[in-house]
Amino acid sequence: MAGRTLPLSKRGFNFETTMWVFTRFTVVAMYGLIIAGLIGGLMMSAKTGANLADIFYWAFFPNKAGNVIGAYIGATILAKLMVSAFVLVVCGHGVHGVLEILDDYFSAPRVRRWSRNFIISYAVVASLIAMYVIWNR
Amino acid sequence: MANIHQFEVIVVGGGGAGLMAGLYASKTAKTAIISKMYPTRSHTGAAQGGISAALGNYEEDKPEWHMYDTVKGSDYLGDQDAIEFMTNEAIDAVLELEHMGLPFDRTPEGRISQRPFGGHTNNETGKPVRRAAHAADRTGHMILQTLYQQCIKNKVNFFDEFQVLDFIMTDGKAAGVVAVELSTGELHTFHAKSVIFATGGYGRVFEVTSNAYAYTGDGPAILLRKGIPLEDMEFFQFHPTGIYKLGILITEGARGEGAVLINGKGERFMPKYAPTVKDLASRDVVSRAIYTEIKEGRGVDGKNYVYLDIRPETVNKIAAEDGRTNPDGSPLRITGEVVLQKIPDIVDFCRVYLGVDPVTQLMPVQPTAHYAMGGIPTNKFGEVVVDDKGTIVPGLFAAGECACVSVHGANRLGTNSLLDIVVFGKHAGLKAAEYAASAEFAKMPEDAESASRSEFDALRGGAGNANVYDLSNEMKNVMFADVGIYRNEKDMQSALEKVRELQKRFKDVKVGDTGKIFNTELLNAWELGNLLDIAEVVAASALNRKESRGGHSREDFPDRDDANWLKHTLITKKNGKLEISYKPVVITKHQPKPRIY
Amino acid sequence: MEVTVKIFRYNPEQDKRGHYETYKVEADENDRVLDVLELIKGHTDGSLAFRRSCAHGVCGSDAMRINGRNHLACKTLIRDVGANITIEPLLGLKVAKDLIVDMDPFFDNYKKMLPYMINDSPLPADGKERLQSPEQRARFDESTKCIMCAACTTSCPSFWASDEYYGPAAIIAAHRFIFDSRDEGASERLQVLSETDGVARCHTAFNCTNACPRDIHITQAIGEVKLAMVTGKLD
Amino acid sequence: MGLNRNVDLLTGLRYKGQGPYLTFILHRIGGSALFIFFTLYILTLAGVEFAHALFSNALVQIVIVVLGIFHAINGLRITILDLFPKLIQHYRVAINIEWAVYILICGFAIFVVLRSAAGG
Ligand SMILES: Cc1cc2nc3c(=O)[nH]c(=O)nc-3n(C[C@H](O)[C@H](O)[C@H](O)COP(=O)(O)OP(=O)(O)OC[C@H]3O[C@@H](n4cnc5c(N)ncnc54)[C@H](O)[C@@H]3O)c2cc1C
Ligand code: HEM
Ligand code: SF4
Ligand code: F3S
Ligand code: FES
Repeated sequence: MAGRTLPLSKRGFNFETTMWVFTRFTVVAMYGLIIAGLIGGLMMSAKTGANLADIFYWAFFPNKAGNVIGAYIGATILAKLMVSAFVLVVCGHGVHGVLEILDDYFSAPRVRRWSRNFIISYAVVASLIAMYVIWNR
Repeated sequence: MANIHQFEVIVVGGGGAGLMAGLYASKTAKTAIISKMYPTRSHTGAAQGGISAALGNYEEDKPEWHMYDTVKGSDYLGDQDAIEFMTNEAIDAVLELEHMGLPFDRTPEGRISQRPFGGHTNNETGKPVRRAAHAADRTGHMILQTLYQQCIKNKVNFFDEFQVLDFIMTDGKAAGVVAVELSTGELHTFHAKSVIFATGGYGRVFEVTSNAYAYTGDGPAILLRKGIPLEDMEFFQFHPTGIYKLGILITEGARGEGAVLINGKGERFMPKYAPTVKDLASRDVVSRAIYTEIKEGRGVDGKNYVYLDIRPETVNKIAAEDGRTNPDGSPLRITGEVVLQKIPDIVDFCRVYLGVDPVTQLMPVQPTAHYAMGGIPTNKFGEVVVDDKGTIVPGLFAAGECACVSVHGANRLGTNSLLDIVVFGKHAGLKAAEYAASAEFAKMPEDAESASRSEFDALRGGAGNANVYDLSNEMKNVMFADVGIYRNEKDMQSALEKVRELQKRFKDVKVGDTGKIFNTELLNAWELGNLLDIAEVVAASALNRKESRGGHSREDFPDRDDANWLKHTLITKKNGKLEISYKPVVITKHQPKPRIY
Repeated sequence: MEVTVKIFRYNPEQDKRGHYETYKVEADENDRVLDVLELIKGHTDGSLAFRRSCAHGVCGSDAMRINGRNHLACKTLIRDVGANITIEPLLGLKVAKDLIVDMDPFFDNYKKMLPYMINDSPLPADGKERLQSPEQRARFDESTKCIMCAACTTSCPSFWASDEYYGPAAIIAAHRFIFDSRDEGASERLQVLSETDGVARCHTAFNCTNACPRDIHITQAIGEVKLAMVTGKLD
Repeated sequence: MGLNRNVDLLTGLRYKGQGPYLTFILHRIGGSALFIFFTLYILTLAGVEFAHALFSNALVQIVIVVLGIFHAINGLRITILDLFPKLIQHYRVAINIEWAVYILICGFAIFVVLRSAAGG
């Protein structure tokens, strides 16, 4: 009566399963990045003397001019990398989340194909814009 | 007509017996199962305790002992050739269920677990033996599910929610059935070579019953109207432990796990009535004991119930007194967790319906109408036998609770019914397919549906104001009070008259719903007609049998009378009149002797 | 006590859409909602249609919406729901008449799960039972309790959205076999369940678990199936 | 034959699914809101004026905070339970803890937003 384990090809590990894992993975990643961001923010608040609340505020609501984070983005390559990672992860997560919702309501194969195409194009366009902005400022 | 179907074998009923029959018949013949409910809703699913087979997984056990116990349990009215056949097939039947995937509970060695049950004994020591193979307290549910699953696997045809109304016979041979499709109200004709009835019991003729609303005796009533006799209808089993007032069953398995019965004075009373096996005596004995306690004023608060006690402290105390042991020989000891694990559903019922927690409180119980020993007479291959000479109706079969083989005689042992449906369901299926392979389709009359249609029209067009609900309650009350556990001439006579009066009033019944789609009012009325026919037959058979035997206990004839009554009753209805004849009991190995537990 | 019961009525042969009707009946607080329905059918309006059989919560016939939530009418007592009761048919299945819904899609989804033992290996040489330890048996005990009443599936928001979703009851049926040590069909079932209309449609809304009259931890079972797809572990 | 099976949104929302169902609904609303927020975020980064104006509105900010934080905390709960299905049995406890944490964090965040709105 030994333990039973199915090989990878036989356990139904397909697109849906992958995305399920991906969503859980992005949760961990997002929390990781948020915590890293907060620590970074805290360190910066120590440097700039800005208070904690300001840091939180500017971290989550971008401001075109005089944005603390905006300024911070330009600061180091590391920060740029982190923000890019965050945007990509959020984009993947959010975009798939919307796909989930669409899949719930529309089950005709044709509609599902279209929602998938739409969602993927959205992800690509949004990521491109974000990457361009982050790396060109 | 448009709705005509043709199958070689038609099974009426999707319970354990019907599914088993359908499964086996479909291996070689074109088969369909017709059921008035989705098959998984059949009452087999309510069976709790277990299915018996002398597997001997805990302790020594033999099919011969199982046979003897069944014969004795039947109060020597069971046909011993059929009983021997069944108990010999039991082991393979249970193993086959396991191979089909049935999730039996397990012993530490990984084998099928078994528990003691009323009337199952080691013939040498007289002590209870563990013979009931079980899956928690939902063995019947698992059997039903497993068989339904096998039918899906084997692509058996189902007509779900089709209610059979009529059986068609041409030149004394089965030709098919007529059924109504509940979702449309359309009639359908099913042309067949073999027809197997497996419609279950008719406990709904009684007020307090463990039986489902669907237990309205459709099969036996349909055949009775076709002039086919019914056998041993006076024998109806009252299960000792039904939940007070509701009749919901508390399995004998509870007593198998050590629970005991307590009267209103807080005394354990079963040792008085069955010194050896005590609370595990067979059902008729325990039901009568409870009733006697109540009659003599020892019910709880002077009411008509007693307590069932499975609180670990009581069980452990009494098990020590009785010297009961676990399979490994250590003294029997239980805890609250054991109760929860062994009878989870019972605990749930008590909590939901009574607000009582069996682990810490007493369960109020009273005997409840439970099982029809009588029914459509068959031989051990499920062929319907119409007289004492073994004459069969070609192409007509019956199996399960609606049939009377007779393996249960005057009193069924717990767990033998699930065995009955599996074993005889299978053989009825095999025989029906075998018959179909060689027979031609009997001719279907031009308008086979006319009889059913006029029955329905009569109900819809009824003149009077008789109310189905009230008529049915009146019938149930009188049957439970006067043709119940204890019976006597005077009460049964008046019950019979009452039932006949109800039959007259039933002619005036008015069904208000004139629609076709799911006209449940019409169907309930039709079912009441069946119940009344069955009630009449039960009362008349009981009145006729002037002795006490098994489930049939008469105050005016308290003893068993082998000289005059060691025979089966056959009752037929010809031109509105009941006629009774008899059939000898098959006795092979065990001569009747007094029945003491 | 007097109980006021508001019941959804729909007669397909006359009505274009459903309406509610209110009845007042005398009932005991320990009566089942089913008893009240029987009483109304018996005395007030015989045409009221609903399914029932066992009357004690083991056959799965009478799942319906009672006071806005799925229950078995025979397992719900008046004392649990109070003197004002609203009874409606299950959601997400076609209403055929009054409280009766079309169950066919539900059973069709069940059948897609290959709900039967798959094991082509030879039987034990002694012809006896396949061995299974009590622990292995306990692994899938929960999901064997299902009576296919559909209370879970018809409470699931994903199923409301589209009946292509197999639904929690079907997943429970699959779970029953996937984790049975004697079964060899887990792979096929997982492949089916990993499709878009499989477990991916479950967003752990827990309505199913709350609706289940057999107290099956449905969401947990679905979670176990999801994880089995990722890890392949079946114990 | 028969009534259509469609369950409209309102009927669905009226189903008495209790706490856990509510978290599902809020999670979904939160996720959708965050998705819109994310779109706007990108547009803001790209310098689109209208998106930026929206962001400066305190009300919008509060909506985002309320929904977004709920989504994040509930999402963490979902993830933990998903990865350890044995824990799902205790979902009611988990959800209670989640609410407690949520109210704390959300309260703080609203305070921050209001303070900035008042001060900025
Ligand atoms: C509460 C309870 C507990 C029990 N516990 C045990 C136990 O522990 N051990 C044991 O051995 N026995 C037990 N029994 C007895 C046993 O369960 C039944 O006798 C047995 O299951 C009957 O099976 P069946 O196939 O004959 O009938 P059922 O399973 O009831 O099937 C009847 C079928 O016939 C169909 N039907 C009926 N009328 C029509 C019609 N007119 N047209 C079409 N279809 C129709 C129904 O839809 C149903 O599918 C118990 C019984 C009860 C009530
Ligand atoms: C720390 C932050 C976040 C966490 C922990 C988180 C967690 C989760 C989880 C676990 C799910 C899956 C729910 C399920 O399958 O039932 C989910 C779904 C979703 N998430 Fe997030 N998420 C976060 C941030 C975001 C962001 C930033 C967005 C938007 C861009 C987003 C959009 C969505 C959407 C649209 C869904 C689908 C909702 C649904 O199916 O009902 N999430 N989230
Ligand atoms: S899982 Fe529970 S609610 Fe769902 S069908 Fe089975 S018994 Fe009913
Ligand atoms: S309600 Fe539905 S979403 Fe999942 S947890 Fe139950 S199946
Ligand atoms: S009538 Fe059987 S579950 Fe309610």
